[in-house]
Amino acid sequence: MSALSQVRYKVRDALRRDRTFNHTIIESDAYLQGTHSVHPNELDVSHGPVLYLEDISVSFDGFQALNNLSLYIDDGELRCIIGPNGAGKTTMMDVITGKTHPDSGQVFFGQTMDLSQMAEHDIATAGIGRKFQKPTIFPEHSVWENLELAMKTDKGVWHSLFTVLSAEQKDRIEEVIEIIGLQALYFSKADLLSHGQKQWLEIGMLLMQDPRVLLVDEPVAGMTHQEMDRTAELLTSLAGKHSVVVVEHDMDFVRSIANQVTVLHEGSVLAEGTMEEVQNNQKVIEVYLGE
Amino acid sequence: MVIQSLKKIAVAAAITAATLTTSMVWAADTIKVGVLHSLSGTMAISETTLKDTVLMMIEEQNKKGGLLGKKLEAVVVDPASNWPLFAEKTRELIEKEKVDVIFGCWTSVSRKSVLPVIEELNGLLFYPVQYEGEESSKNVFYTGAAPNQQAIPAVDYLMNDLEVKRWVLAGTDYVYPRTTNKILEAYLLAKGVKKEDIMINYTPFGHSDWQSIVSEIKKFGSQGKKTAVVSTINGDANVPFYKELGNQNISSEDIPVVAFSVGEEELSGIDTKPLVGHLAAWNYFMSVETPENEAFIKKWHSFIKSDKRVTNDPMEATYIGFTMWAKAVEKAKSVKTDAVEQAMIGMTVPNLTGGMAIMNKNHHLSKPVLIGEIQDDGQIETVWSTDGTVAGDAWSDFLPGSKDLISDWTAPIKCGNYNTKTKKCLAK
Amino acid sequence: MLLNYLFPHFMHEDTGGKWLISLLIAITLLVVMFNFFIPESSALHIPTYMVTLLGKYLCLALLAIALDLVWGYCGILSLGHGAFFALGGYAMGMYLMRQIGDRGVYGNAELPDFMVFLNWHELPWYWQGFEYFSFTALMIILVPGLLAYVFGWMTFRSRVTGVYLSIMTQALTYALLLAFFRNEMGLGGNNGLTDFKDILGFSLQADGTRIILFTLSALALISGYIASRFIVQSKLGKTVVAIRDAELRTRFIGYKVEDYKLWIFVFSAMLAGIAGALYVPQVGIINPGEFSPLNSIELAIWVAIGGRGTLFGAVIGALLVNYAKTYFTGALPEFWLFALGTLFIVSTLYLPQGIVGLFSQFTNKQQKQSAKHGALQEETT
Amino acid sequence: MKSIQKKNILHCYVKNHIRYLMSCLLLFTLMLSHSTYASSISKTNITDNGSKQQVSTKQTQLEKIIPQLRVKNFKKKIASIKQLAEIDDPQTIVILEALLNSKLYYQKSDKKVVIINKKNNQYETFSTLNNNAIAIVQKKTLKKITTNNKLRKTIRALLAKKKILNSNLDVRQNALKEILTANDASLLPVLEQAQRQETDKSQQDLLKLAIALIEVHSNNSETRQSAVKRLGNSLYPVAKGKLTKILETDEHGQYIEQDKAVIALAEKAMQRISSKLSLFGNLETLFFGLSLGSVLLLAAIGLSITFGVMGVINMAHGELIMLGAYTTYLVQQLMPNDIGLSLIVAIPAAFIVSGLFGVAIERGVIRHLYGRPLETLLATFGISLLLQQMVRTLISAQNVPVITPSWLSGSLVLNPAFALTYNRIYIFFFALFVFAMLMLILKKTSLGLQVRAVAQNRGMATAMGIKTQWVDSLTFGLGSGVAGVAGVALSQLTNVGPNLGQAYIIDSFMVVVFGGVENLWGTLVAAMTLGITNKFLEPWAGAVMAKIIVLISLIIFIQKRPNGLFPQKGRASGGH
Repeated sequence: MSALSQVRYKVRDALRRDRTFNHTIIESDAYLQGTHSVHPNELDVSHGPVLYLEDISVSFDGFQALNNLSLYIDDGELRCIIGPNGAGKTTMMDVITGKTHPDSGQVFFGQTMDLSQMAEHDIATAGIGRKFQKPTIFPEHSVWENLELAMKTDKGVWHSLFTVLSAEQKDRIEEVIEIIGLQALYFSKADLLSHGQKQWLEIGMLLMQDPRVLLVDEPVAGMTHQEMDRTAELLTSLAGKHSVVVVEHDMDFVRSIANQVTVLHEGSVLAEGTMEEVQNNQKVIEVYLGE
Repeated sequence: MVIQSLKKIAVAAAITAATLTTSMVWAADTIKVGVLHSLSGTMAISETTLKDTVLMMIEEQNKKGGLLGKKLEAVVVDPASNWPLFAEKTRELIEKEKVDVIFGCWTSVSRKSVLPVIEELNGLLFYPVQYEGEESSKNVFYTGAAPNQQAIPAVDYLMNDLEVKRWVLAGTDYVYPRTTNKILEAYLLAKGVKKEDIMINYTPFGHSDWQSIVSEIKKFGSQGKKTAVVSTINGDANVPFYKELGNQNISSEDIPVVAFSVGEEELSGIDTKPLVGHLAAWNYFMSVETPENEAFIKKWHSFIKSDKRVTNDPMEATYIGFTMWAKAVEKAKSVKTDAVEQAMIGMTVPNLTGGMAIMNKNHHLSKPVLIGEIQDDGQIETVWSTDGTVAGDAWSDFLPGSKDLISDWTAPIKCGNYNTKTKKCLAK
Repeated sequence: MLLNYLFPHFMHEDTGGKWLISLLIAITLLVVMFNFFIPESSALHIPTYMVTLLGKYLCLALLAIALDLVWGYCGILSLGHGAFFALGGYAMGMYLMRQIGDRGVYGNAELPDFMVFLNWHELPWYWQGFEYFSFTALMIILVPGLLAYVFGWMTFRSRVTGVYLSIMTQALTYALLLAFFRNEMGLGGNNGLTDFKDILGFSLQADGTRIILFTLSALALISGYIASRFIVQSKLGKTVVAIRDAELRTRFIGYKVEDYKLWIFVFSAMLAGIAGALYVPQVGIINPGEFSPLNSIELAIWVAIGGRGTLFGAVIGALLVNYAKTYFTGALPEFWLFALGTLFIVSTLYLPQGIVGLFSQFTNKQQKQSAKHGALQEETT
Repeated sequence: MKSIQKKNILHCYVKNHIRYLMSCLLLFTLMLSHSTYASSISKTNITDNGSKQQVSTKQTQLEKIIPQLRVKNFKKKIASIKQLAEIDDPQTIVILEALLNSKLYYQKSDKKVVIINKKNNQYETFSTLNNNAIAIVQKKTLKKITTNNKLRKTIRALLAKKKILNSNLDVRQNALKEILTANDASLLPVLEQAQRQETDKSQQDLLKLAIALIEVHSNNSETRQSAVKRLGNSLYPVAKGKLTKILETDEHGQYIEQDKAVIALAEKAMQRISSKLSLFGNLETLFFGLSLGSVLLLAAIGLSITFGVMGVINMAHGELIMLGAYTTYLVQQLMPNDIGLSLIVAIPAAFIVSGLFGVAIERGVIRHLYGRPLETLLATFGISLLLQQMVRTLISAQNVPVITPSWLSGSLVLNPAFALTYNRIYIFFFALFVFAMLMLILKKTSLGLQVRAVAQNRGMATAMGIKTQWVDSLTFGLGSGVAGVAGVALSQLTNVGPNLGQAYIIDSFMVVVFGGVENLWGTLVAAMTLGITNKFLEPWAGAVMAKIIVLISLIIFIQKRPNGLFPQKGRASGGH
């Protein structure tokens, strides 16, 4: 990396503490624009991968959660990530979404966006959506409102105060409600949904964001087989247009959707390949049987 | 539907209006006496006693047959040590309860809060606590000490009898200590005390950690000159202050402390050992042996049903105030504020410490000033007293803003802040 | 549902609010009429004393709404909202002090009395401008707003939440309490500001002024309520509730949570400032006691008793507790704290949704059932 | 005679202290280096002044002067006392001491002056001439001969002169301290005699100082110079006071003192003293800080359990402290003759009383509010109102007197410029003791294990068979009990009244939050940090500003470290 871009990151880092003032960031970007061919806030996937994780290390009070992890997700790919408990799957997602800052290493979204320097909401706006392990929705809002809140639009405070839903936006919400099969529950309080329905609702909220990359943490936990199949169908259909990263324990489910699987162990990649390759990998067998 | 809604609103409004107006007046066959002392909150410690004193006085007056052929009736409210509530309660007492007189307030701020209300409604307030002066309202009688009836004689005593050369003016940070210390500072400077021989220190209410300040006082007092502390520290903060003095081995003989807010009542709540020998300046001590005082203490003990309870200066002030009011009502043959107010001026009532208290034209009393030393039994023993009485000064002669002001509520001046230079009444 | 025509569209769902506002308007009119047109001798006459008292309650109710916005809707339990209220009050107090002019006891046209006898020689810089009402009006909103902005900006950015946040707000108001107690602040120390004479040329002692102040308080409460309702019904309001319920989720769908919190916090502080400014001329004094953390805790209790997250619940709570306080301090002076304390305990234990919750429990059950049945019926109606 | 003569209380008192403090190892080492007390009692033979002499003429003199003590005017009284002191009779000492201790009365009936001794509610009178018992009378029949501040000081100085050569070291020492400021040149021979006989080192130093203080006023320049030099070695305030006086200037800034050499030496001596004083001043401030810290620690530590471990915001915590203080008062009422012991008894009693209240609060209210921390805040605020008003109604709205036992008053004098007050020292160690006990309970007992288990994972703890409800009650009781114990300590420092708790509640929360919840060590460090910071700020910022600065720094600190000094560890923090 050039000296100049290092300066740029320092500047950004300094300004990150003043997140309230977006305009200052934009100004400084404009100032530095001449040194880069692509605007830093635009996604650049010209080299293939949409997500780059290089040599990421994270530790909590001596516990090494991620250990020189490197991982690349291609644009439009559907990737499954498996690994025993404590392998660092959730931490990895935290790093990508900006919840946790890596001690060392780089996370890039496309060629230009350094995720380690961005706030969670910026990352979300830039096009990375995340579904949590435990379904997290807004319990006091209706299904409709949950989706409305997630919709890709201007999310500034003043805009929110006066905005009214347009016809297209309403159509979009209805479209997604149909996809997730909650048509009958438009105006129900989300709190009253079943566990599976909540999982769906959260996926629906992800769709409303229209993200480039979807990070999905255990999407089928607590689902019936039927629901699981539908989820598999949905996720595969999303791949191509979006990149989808699925963390899952359920091997059957992984087998049913994945062509590319990454195995994490003790904070780094143990093996990568198709399901079959991974299953026959000696190290993987040791880790799983060793437990 | 519409009609129904409107009906409902009307009913609701009517109910509200009715509750609001239940407080209607009924025929006045009694004379109502408002008692406006905090019974809860921080000031309850001091003020509950005064409430009881007023009740005792009312009971006694009723035994004597009341006033103007009517019985007295006490209306007790609790302003809860909350200053805006004092104003609200005053309004309630006068407008709703239609009381003829109010005995109440302790802190300066509570009085300041009540003042506009009592003036607006032309009520009558008896204020029984020593205070900073700089005030004289037509509607208020100040039966406690003004600074010249407490602070200045005390300083004189220290200066003349104890030969004090260096002064610590320590107070709680509010208006009474601020003003008193301003007056004392001016007074001391006028007496030739050097500026570097005066140390002024303010602490917040309820200050409990006195280590540093006492240590500072100790250092200040070790410069080879006799040093004394003039304390306007507010009630609660005193105990830890004296304790710290004792613990840091500062005896009353090394650095005496003269306090204006420590009386028998406050002393009864503490272990007095560390205070013995320190001084207090008041217009009344429980230990003074006069027949009036003995009778008063006896009455108090039987009223409160405990002979452990003590009497103090604000109680005497309440006693004087109440007795004067009763006499003034009889003299004026009316409870109307204006009549009573004029009848009050010049009224005399025996002090509990001997001699007569006189109500002056400025609504302040002439009273003797006593200086006493605190004893180990919580009593204060007189070591010095003025020869006669001292007239309370509404406006201090030692403050630049008020030295030309006087208060005189008799004709022709009839003014609380009359400028003797310009011959003008500043009140409009 | 004729009432709907009288109210803006965003209030159509807000039955409680509609009732509340109608009632407020009715009472205001009645009080004014009963005070003005019915002679004092009549049993129906409402004494001015009552009018002022009601005016005070209305200001406190507005303050309660302000707290409900941040606590009920955004989950920020501010135990320092009294500080914003007091700052608004002080701003108004400073204006009223300047209006006294040379009618103070010392006849000094420039300096307030407390400055004269403490030997101040000139007006401190921060008193400049308060002789103008327009400037004061601006300050009433700006000062609390600015404090809320600075405090909120730091706090929300560092993601201090929950109990910690409450305790920090408490520390804030406590620090201000101590600061305002200091006489060096030049704001009257412990005594605060008092002995006001008139406002905009009208005597504060006059009945007419009192009635107007009362009416203004009612108007402020009503407009404060409507504005707050507008906010909570907007997408902003929904986002704020979303933050309350699942902050992380809100962040991960792209909302800059701290901006939202800050916005609602500052708005609420401004509302509190207005309430304080209207309160001061009616009670006639503003002093540091208003900054006391206990006041702010009590405020939270009004909201809790009324029912938080409903806005009208806050109003009901504030009115009820304050009326009870007035009543009990007169009727049971020695025991009213027992009554109040018990009220607080019982209401938190048995009325988690407050008084409003008590009434809506029944209707809520019905709603839940209908929700379970699905939304098809809703669509058809 | 015996019944009146004061036993040497002082001596026992000092010994007592040393015994108590032996346990305080830390300070003990300090004491050794600066020891003034630890030195042995002198065994030299110093002849007693009061040898037997013929009495008859003195008797008449006494009889003449004693009635004069009844006069009201203090100036005349002082003159009489001075006359009295000149009579060389052991009885004068008895009379003067009686006057000093407010035991000199006169009978209202015949104006006869007597010495009294209080016996229950009655007074036993003794003759002023020969100490023979006269009668037992009612208090009413007597009138006290009043003293004032100045009079007592005069008496002390007069008595001191007679005691400079006393055989008891403590008596000698106190006498000497009394006359340091007397500035009486006639004392010089006695002092020099004493210096020759004296073997005790600290007393020697004091004598040197006393002599130097007199010699400073000598006419001989060299004597003066040497005296000034010696003054520079002493940390006694009088030495500095004297130097200040020598260095006084007139209004033109010129020294009033003419002798240049003396001025130069005095300036030097002053510098020496000042630099030492500033060192001790800083040490003192540090001690003040630690002491304030220990008070904060005591007040906060119970909260750190209920708030930190259980997540309950207990606004009634201050009132539980108050209950502990009231328990101390009640225990003292029950055993008025054993004040020292009562304080020891009060510790477990307060623990039990506040603990039981705590358990009752938990069972009655908080149990229903778990998982709703902000609601516990509101409910417990109601409880705090109830408790306050309960105390007002049941006991009194006034403050109640809690007596401080003698071993808790006074201070440990390490040198004349540096003394530590006993109550603060005890409270400091007491706070550490309470802290250590709590640590032990939490780390070593099965209750502690269960408490920690419930705090970390309630569900799992239940699953493992822990009676979580029972643990909750006990934990809350423990935290409340500790608050009660804090009340015992606070009763020795401040007012015991219904408002006691209010003064500490906010500070306690600050300490807990600053230290980091769920971390007792954090609470310890936080309390001490806040205490010391506050005390170092206080001298230049004032008490109020110091507190404001501390509060604001705390607010800013929490922005930087939202979880306090010692946050709870683990990657799970932050949810999801």
